[in-house]
Amino acid sequence: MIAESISNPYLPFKAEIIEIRDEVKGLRAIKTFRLKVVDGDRFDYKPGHGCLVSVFGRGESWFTIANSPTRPDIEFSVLKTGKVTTKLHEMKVGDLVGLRGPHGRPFPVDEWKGMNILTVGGGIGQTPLRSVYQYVMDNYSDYGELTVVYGARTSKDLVYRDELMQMIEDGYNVHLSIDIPEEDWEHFVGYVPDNLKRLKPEPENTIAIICGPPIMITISLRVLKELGFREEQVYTTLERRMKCGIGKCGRCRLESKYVCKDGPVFRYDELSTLLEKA
Amino acid sequence: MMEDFEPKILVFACNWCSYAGADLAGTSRLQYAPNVRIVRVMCSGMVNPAMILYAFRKGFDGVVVAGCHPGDCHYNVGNYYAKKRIVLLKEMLDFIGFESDRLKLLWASAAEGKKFAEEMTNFTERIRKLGPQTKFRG
Amino acid sequence: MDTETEKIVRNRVAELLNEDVEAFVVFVRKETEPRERITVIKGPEEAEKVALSPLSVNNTARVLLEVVNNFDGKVGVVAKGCDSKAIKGLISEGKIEREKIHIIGISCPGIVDYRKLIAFSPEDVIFEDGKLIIKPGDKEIPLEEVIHDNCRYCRSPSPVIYDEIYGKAREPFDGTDDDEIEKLPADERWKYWIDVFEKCIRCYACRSACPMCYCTECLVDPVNLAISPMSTAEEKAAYPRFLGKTVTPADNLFYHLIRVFHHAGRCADCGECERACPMDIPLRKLERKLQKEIKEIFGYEDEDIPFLAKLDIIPEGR
Amino acid sequence: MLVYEGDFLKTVASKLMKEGCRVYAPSEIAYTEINHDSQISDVKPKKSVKEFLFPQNEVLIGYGDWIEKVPLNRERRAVVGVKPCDARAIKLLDRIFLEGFEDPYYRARRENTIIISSSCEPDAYCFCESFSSPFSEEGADIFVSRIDGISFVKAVSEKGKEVLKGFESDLRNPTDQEIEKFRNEEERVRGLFRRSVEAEIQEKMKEKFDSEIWKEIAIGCVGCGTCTFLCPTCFCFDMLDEGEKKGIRYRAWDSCQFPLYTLESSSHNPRREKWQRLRNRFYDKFLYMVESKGNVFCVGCGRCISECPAGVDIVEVLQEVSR
Repeated sequence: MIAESISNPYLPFKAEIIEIRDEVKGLRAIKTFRLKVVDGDRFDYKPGHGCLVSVFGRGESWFTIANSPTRPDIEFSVLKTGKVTTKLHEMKVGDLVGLRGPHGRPFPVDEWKGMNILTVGGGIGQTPLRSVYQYVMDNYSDYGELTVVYGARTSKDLVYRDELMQMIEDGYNVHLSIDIPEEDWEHFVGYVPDNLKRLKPEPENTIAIICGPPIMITISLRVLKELGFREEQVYTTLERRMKCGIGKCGRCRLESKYVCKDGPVFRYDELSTLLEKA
Repeated sequence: MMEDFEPKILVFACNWCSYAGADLAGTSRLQYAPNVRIVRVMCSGMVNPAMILYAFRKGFDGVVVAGCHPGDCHYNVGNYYAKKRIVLLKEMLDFIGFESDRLKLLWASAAEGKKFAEEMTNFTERIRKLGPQTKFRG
Repeated sequence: MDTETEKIVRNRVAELLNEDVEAFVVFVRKETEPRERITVIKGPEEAEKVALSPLSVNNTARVLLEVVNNFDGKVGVVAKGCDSKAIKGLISEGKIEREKIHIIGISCPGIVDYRKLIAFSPEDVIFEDGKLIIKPGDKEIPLEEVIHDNCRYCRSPSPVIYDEIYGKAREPFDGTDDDEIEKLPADERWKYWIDVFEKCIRCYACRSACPMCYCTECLVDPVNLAISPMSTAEEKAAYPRFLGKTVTPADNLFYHLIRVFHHAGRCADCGECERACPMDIPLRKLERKLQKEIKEIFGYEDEDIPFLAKLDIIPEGR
Repeated sequence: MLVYEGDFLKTVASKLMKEGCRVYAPSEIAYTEINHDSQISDVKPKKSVKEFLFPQNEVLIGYGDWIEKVPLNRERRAVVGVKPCDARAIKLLDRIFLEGFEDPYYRARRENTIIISSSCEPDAYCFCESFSSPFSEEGADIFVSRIDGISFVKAVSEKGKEVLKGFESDLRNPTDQEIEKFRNEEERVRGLFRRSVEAEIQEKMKEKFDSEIWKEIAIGCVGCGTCTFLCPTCFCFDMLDEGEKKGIRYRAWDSCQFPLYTLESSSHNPRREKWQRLRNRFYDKFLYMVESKGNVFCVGCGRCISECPAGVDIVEVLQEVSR
């Protein structure tokens, strides 16, 4: 089946859900799915790569892979928002889904060797960043200092909350924030860019990766620039509505670039030359 | 071939009268065609022509919209809307050459379990004579 | 719609723009072919662009509805008979406020089907100052021959609602709306429509061009367009998909039946759907049949109350 | 270039039909199937030839519990009398569907469809001369030009050479006069064009991106998909599933003119306004595609002008941009 999938990029290969974790509950529920490829070997990917998860009868959706290739299996964190994701949220361990990918251009993690890594995330945007920081943690000798800045509306909306708390306990540089004050919250209260302003990360030899809601990205970028970051030091991953995932169907096009093929990872100087503001 | 044909029939039954009528037919153990599938709707007035065509597209051979008797609508006028729609839809279906007999508007109150069962049997027979619906089947 | 009327309208548009009208929905001439398009002008100095001729084909009501709320003040519109019918419909449905618009009504002699003009060699079609002359060889072809088919069935060439009115209307049609298709046996009718809708490419030009098709979300769209950040996942997931994007003749017919059905008692008879259709599908046949039945069964025709809202016209025994 | 005495289109169509190949030729609406060579007409069909390689609906996967069927269409077909603009568009579509990830559905159809193009004369809407010529052989397997009772025939691709193998005895080299005649005819037809656009307009477009003209042009636009569906080079598609438990996953033409095209589930829509979508069509064809593929994705067939319900005119728009 794998061989056929390679020659026909529209055919997904079979993957089994082996674990489901509730990350966030309520209206904007988020679940993390751990998948195992059934018919063939696990595929190779890099942090930032995306995959199309396909549920026959509903359609396909694009998700960036949430864990590092250095960790076992493939994980996706899915925000319940539409047809496919609602169905995914109803699924159980043992159910089968289709997987097409990995597609797109990942983070150039090899180029970043020896540099400090700063991830700035908001809400579900933490997903691709998790892949990055896990990768950096697992190859810690290759990289400089790792800083994780992450925020969400409330403490209940934080994805990978327990994991991040554990990281804090283990001594990692993790800075959490929530938008609205809460009792028992020991970390920063305010928006992610405000947290950045407070933390004042050093631009010297640092790569910053931002991912989150568009407004958060814009303001965070402004803050980073004020702190002395150049656009070439800042990366982001973009999301557009996607269908084919292989650079054909056209809807994820950002002018001459396909988000699914030339992205989803973009360096900021590549985006600032666009006519249409994304 | 025709003898083997078991028509598939979809009924949109209004919550207040016809669904209760169908229920009564069931609880009074009245026999009617087993090919009937009932969808409960809040009012016959909410049955959109697209829902009817969709049923045909999904392979149903006949569609019944069942509501309260005129004047008895729980929402006062819902069944009048239904009537307008069905009368016109039947005309349009005729115009495009589709057997409009496959669509029926039925008034059945909560007490008319017997009537409901009889109508279903009659309608099933009518559809059986018309044969399988292939025109809209997707 | 002669050059004389064009001049009067041009002057009136300029005058009104100097007075309390903020913008005007008008026709302007195209540069490269004998055709006109709709635009919105905002100053009296732009009024000289205003065109009015047998090639002012499109329905201005659609553009009026789109732009009317972009302006605080009054918006003017040049409206032919059918355009005014659409405007009247939109007013009665609460989409446009009567006080917000100024209608220059144009009694319409019928409009030319530009697709019929393509049949002539471009040299033989002369279009100057709003005057259209078709002269292949020595003999001039009367405009009546290239008029849009729909205009031949026009029952209200004169505006039904206006603030001022100019021009000379054609004779209103008062024949029957019976269609020869009705006389065919059912199987042949079905075959006719299936053949016709085989051509449909579902570009939705009919829907987009129609002044009465103003819904933000359409029943035949596979996903819901009218969503907000507050829409829940279940809402979006449960949005019914009556039709996908399959273009089988039966599915195309499904779409067109539903579309026509949504115009029960509301159709402005302007024929924009048919005119917009790139595949020349006779969509007006469906619309006219529906209007005819509404008149015959319910006795409803061009009333101020929308058809669906009128409940004292339910016939007995049907 | 070889010469055939008589109408080569008819001859080759008859021969292909005899071989059991389905043959299609222009008619008013589309390239439709013919069963006799007399049915070949010279009209420019409203639908372009792209539907033979990239049909409006194409089933990708038939599914039940899992993938059950992957239908690749390998039926042998020939389209004769294809307009040179349509044929040229195929070359552009190749760049989308065959470069990078190869599209197997497109490939299967492409390999089994013979495109026999025929030179033509422009109508009131044509402007192919701005990019190429009505005597262009690009994208065709065989190019035919019928002038004064004789046909100039050229096999352009390997597939075309294969077809011509059966005709060796009937084809001969042209005389000098005939070559002259061909040149003259080409010259004459070039003079018939009424419309032209500036193809090297990219820099101007970059300047005009935020111009108010787009809003003005969009006023009349109804926002339908006619221009994109009829365009021979528009290739955007949607993928949908039909059937909950058992059904098909298919692709269908989609259009950047529809608001649903870019609408994201979060309700964010990068091109929410009609004028943004209208602008996108022109920028895509004349700027973005030049940047990414090096080609203007317009072949000048004029369909989007003649069929536009609102009279939006790509030639006028580009003139406005270059002003």
